[in-house]
Amino acid sequence: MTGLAEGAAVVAPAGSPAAWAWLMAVVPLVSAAVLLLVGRRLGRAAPWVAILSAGFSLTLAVWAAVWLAGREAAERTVVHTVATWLPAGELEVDWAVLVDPLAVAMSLLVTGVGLLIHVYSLGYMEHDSDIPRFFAYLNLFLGSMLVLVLGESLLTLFVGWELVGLCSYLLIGFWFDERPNASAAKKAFVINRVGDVGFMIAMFLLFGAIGSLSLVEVLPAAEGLAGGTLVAVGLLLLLGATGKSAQIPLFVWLPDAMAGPTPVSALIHAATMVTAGVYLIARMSPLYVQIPEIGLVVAAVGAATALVAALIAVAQNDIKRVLAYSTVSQLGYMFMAVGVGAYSAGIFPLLTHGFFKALLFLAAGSVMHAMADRGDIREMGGLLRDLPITGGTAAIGTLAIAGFPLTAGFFSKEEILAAVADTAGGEVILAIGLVVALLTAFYMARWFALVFLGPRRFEELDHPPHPHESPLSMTLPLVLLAVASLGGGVLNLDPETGVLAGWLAPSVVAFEQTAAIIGHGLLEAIAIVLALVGLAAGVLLFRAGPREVSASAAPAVRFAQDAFRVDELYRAAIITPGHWLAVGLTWFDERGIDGAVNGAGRATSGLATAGARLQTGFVRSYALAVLIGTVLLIAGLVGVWMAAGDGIVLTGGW
Amino acid sequence: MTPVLAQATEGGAAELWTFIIVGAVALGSAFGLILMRNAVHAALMLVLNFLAIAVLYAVLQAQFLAVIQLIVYAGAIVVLFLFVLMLLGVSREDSLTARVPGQKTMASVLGVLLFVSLAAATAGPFLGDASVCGSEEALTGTGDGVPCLGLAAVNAAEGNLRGLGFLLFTDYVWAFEVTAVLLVIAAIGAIVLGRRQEDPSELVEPGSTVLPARRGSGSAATEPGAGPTDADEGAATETSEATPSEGEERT
Amino acid sequence: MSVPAGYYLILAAALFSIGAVGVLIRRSVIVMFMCVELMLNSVNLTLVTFARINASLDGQVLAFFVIVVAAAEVTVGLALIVNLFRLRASTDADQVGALRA
Amino acid sequence: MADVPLLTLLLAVPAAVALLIAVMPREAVRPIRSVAMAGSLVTLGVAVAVLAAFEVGQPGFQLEEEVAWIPQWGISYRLGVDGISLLLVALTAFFMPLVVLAAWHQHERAKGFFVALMAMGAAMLGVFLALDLILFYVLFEAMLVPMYALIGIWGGKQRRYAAIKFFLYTLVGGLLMLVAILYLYWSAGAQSFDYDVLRGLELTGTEQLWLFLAFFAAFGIKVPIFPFHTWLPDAHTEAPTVGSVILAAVLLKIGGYGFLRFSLPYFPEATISLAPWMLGLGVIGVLYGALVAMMQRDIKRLIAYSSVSHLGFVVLGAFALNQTGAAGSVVQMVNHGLSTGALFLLVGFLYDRTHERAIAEYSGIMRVTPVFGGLFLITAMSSLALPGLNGFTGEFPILLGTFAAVPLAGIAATLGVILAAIYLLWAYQRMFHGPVEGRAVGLTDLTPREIGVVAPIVVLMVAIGLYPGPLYDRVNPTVEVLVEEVVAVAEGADVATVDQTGDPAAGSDAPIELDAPAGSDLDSADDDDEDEEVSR
Repeated sequence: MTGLAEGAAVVAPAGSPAAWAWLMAVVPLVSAAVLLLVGRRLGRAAPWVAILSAGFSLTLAVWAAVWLAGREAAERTVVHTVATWLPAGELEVDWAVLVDPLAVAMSLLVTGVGLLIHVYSLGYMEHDSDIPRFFAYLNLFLGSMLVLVLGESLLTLFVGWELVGLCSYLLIGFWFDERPNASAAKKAFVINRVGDVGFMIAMFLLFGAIGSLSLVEVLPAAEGLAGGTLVAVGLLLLLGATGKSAQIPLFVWLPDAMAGPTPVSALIHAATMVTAGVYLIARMSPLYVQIPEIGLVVAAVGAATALVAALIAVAQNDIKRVLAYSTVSQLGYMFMAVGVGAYSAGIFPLLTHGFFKALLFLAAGSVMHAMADRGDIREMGGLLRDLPITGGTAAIGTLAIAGFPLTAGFFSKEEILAAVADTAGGEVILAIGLVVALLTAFYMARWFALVFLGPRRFEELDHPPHPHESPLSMTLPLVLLAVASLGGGVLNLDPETGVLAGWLAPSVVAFEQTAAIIGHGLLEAIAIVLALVGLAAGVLLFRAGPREVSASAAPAVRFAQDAFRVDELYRAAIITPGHWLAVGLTWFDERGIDGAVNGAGRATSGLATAGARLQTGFVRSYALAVLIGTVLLIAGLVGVWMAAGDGIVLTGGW
Repeated sequence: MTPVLAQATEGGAAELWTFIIVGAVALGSAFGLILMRNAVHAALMLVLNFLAIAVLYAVLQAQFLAVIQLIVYAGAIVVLFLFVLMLLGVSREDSLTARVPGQKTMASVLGVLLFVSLAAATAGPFLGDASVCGSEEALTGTGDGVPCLGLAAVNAAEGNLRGLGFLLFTDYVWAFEVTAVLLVIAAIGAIVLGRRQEDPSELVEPGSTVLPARRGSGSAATEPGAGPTDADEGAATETSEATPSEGEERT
Repeated sequence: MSVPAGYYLILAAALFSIGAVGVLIRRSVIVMFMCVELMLNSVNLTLVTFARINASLDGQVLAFFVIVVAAAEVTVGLALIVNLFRLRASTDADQVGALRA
Repeated sequence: MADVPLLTLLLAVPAAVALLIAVMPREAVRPIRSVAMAGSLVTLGVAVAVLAAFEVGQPGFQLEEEVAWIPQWGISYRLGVDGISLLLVALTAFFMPLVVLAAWHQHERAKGFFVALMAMGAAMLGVFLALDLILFYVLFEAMLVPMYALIGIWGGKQRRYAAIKFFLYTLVGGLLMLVAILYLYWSAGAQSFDYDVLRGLELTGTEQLWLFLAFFAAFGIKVPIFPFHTWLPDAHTEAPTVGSVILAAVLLKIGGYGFLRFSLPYFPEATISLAPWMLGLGVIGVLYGALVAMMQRDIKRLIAYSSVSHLGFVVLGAFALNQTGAAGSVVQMVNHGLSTGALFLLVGFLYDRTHERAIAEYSGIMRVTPVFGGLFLITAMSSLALPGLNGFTGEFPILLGTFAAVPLAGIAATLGVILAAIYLLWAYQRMFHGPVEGRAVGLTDLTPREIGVVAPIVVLMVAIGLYPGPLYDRVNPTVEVLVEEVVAVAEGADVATVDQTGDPAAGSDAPIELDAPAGSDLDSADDDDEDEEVSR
């Protein structure tokens, strides 16, 4: 079992990086605030404030990693409480930091890729009018992601969870002048919120059962939970994860998120934020390991998403949307891994994917930068000659993502497939995994071929851009990421004995083999063959430019291009009925309740006017009324006397 | 006291007959009053009614009241009515059509109802033989009904007038004084209401026969109240005499 | 055979009712006013009858006061009617509808 | 410092200032508003003194003051503050200077305006401090007059309709409550309207039910709870900016406060039997308010309906009958006051510039006025309970408590969080994003004064969001005692009349005999004056 599961959390010794770890998150947050408040006055220095704070976080992360590595495996789960946060009645939640191998690995990825993208943004956002605001949001994101990753209790994790949602809202809608960007941002936030509701309800259940939300208490108590709660929490956390990591059913926001600047897509929608879902499930491994059937559900969701996204990616024509669907697909892979219980095998691709997907996005950014922000790959082609570095690094990225042997992608994908193959009931998922491997290689090769190879189609455009290589500040990160994509495999050559597996042991539950659907060697061979076939097909087919779609295939391609019309489905199934419900309620509110209230008002005034009509103004009708009164009175008196039986004694004793 | 009156009060057949005749006259004149189209005729009917009641007073041994009735009511009040009638010249036919539908039928039904209940309320116990004032059943208390002793004895002692006077100035002296004051106030009231704004243009040289045309009031003096003048023409001529309301609250 | 006091009371009641009806029916204010006088008289008659029944002059004193008050009332009433006439140039009770709601 | 009658001072200062302004000449606008500002700042100072003097761990009433007001009927002028009312008093005092600053350029009948404002402050503070039911009722109704004036005189086009609707709605509720109070008074037999005396009554189940419903009428309308909410949007759209801010920030809290102060402790059995219904109404309020808010074309109506939704959460927290929920609802009342108060202030500034409230008329404001856009975004985020800002610190415990009480209600209410995001961001997007068009063209950004009004609120929002500890430390003890008491009834234990005033040993507990000078003109005078001169 892992350190946390046995409750072996150690209080951080004073002065140790773990004790300062919370600064890792706070410094970027503070610098974001500073940039937002006085950014404009800082002028050119603004980006550097952001870069410095990102650098500071990276150094602190590295220091923590080194420090943690120095400790024995058992004592690598270190907790440091900064302050009490929410002492609401029975709920006790503190601002506390959990520094353990998983958290440190994630923070390294976040700060590392983050810093590179900060540097990249220097060049990319050069002529943008609102630089301080952009870098403030980037820093805000960095801080929030670190809060998420380092959070000691589920609630602090949730704080980071929603704050990154806010940052993605702000960054997707960064160029809010165009309406589509703004609505894409809103769509992202709302759909993330749907996922967050699942997360919150899971927290309620856990708090109800365990009485605390701090991971140090929740994870050890995971075994004791009742079956029903476990299943419910498992599914709800899955719902939360699908929201954040763009899995079925909540993946529709990621493709639209491409409306944001490319560095944002690279950092948030490829490397870091979208992996939060995988991190959450990995973090809750002690819980998921109790419910293997729910694990299979997670894996199934991952496989389905991977397949669907891969199919859609094949038909996309925008340089960034292909990558977006590719991200969704690769995340599906990671869900498959953590689903079947291979948590370290899930985190490994998380890191490698972070490298090569960020690389691909930055390359795409560099291409768009050169092509005056045009994104349609059908109008590109032959850019290798004009953008050698970008082209080269993009090639490495493509090979890595396709799982070309010895690249980082190869190792991570192979481990996932191996883990799935060793899980009972994983046959279908394995098959899908292999198909997706082929598709991935194919659409990435297509992407590469259309952009960098073949005839230079952009020259026939009315005023053709003349592409030139991006400045060093953009190409340097590309090169670094390319190196990481190639060398990344070193991190975890073998699922059991790899460096990463060992490193993550205290944080996540180890993988138990429950079946052997296919031998690892054979599996590896098949994977390599599929990768090569996919790559070759992609390059050969699209080297000469985009291919005409045959009449019979046209509807299928159109369906794929429209992303299986999932958006329209949601609009019809949820948005329109919701709209009409709201309209109905508003009508009910204005006519119904208000109607009743005003009705009461009108009724009283109606009564009043009716009463007033009695005042005819004729003196004689008043006299008549008086007369009626007198007659009734006297008749009454007479009646009373009669009843009294003593007749009318007027004269007698009164 | 005239012998006829004295004789009538002794009871016996004479009283019955006088009651029947005078009662009929009173009722007839009352109906006349409410049914006559012409207001002046109605006033005359009223006079007749007052006379009949005066006789009844006499029969009921209230001789002083009978005289007062004649002087005050028949003499002064009705004359005043006639005077006003003539002054305002409203002796034209007063159409009986009431504005409020069903007013007449409703009124008469109510009148009957009122009559029945009043009669039952007041006259109930006094219909028996003993109630014949001065009759021996009353004195011996044998007949049914409430005995009516009659005022013979009382009047006999000092006479009706002296008895009344005596009472007036002992038990009811305060009431008497108050009524005196009341009369004075009434007189002043009538003068004030009757006052007209002394408008210089209206000063009439003594002896000229032409009445100055009242400013804006459509010289009411000559204009016969031809038929029911519609309300707005009348209302429009808000004559200056209407006492201007002092410092009316600005709304 | 003489008249029991009750007959006078019935007569008075009749006169009173006729007066009341008169007030309701007639549209001319003056006639209404006369009917009121008639009603007052019928009340006087009742008072006098009871004075006789109870063999005390109090009834008559009261009737006397009623007459005095009636006189005062007539003076003021008629003055009002004259004023009314100046305002509306008519004595029709229905013209005076200012109180209409 | 201990013997200074802080609570009476807290009440007397704004009332005295209102009186002072009332006698100042009408055209002296500048001195009037500076007196008003000085008065509100002094009140804030006194409030800070109260906060300082408040012992944190104590559940019972503190800083009590009691003076016999009408001894024949057992009515006394008794003030006290405990965990529940402390924060709301602080919130009111906090808002008064801001509101005065926001109304700095109020020239149209400025004198009446500031008199109403100050009187409003005094009445609101009084309501939260009153520990005598009649004093509570008098101040509960006294608040109506200045608010009615604020909406009726300085309001928008349909102000008369909105003012009357607001007035009648609250008045009817108040009268039903009065009936209940009188019933309590007679059934008490102790001839006293004192809070503790009437609290320890042995009431039968049906009695409690009817009395609860009577109190519910008054507080339900004030919250406002679902069917009785239609006065709020009209009152908000027609009220002047400052009126809306006070209405949203403080006035609506009296409903929630009333439930916790009166309904729960006085009628435990009825509370327990009606709790599911109240949770249902709360959930409806949350979802209904949010759904209808989406459809509003006028930004102020949208925020008004968002208030209905947020205060639905407060009701949920109060009737979840567990400590987390109740503590959450008290803090949520403060949070809602801050976020919605700020929203109305910002919308008010926009309205001052364009006199236009329709959302569709604006586009791209963020580009033209970034500061305004930024502040609005932060406030909107706080309003939709983004963690890290104050909204979340109130809403999460409430949802937790509600889920613990009735899981289904908890889940349904959590959906409200999504709807909140939808209607707020949708409105934000339509007004602030997109190309610069419509009324957004030529907008001037916030002036330093305006920023000065909203800045303290935003700072407080972030502070409470990151560190709500101090708030909860003060609320938890009182709420713990309250919930234990109500729950104890549920488990059949008889109503142990918990000695509310804490053990007598704790120093300053004996009610401080006010050394009132002859005729105690200070406090009783200002109570009556402030009612009477306001209505002039």
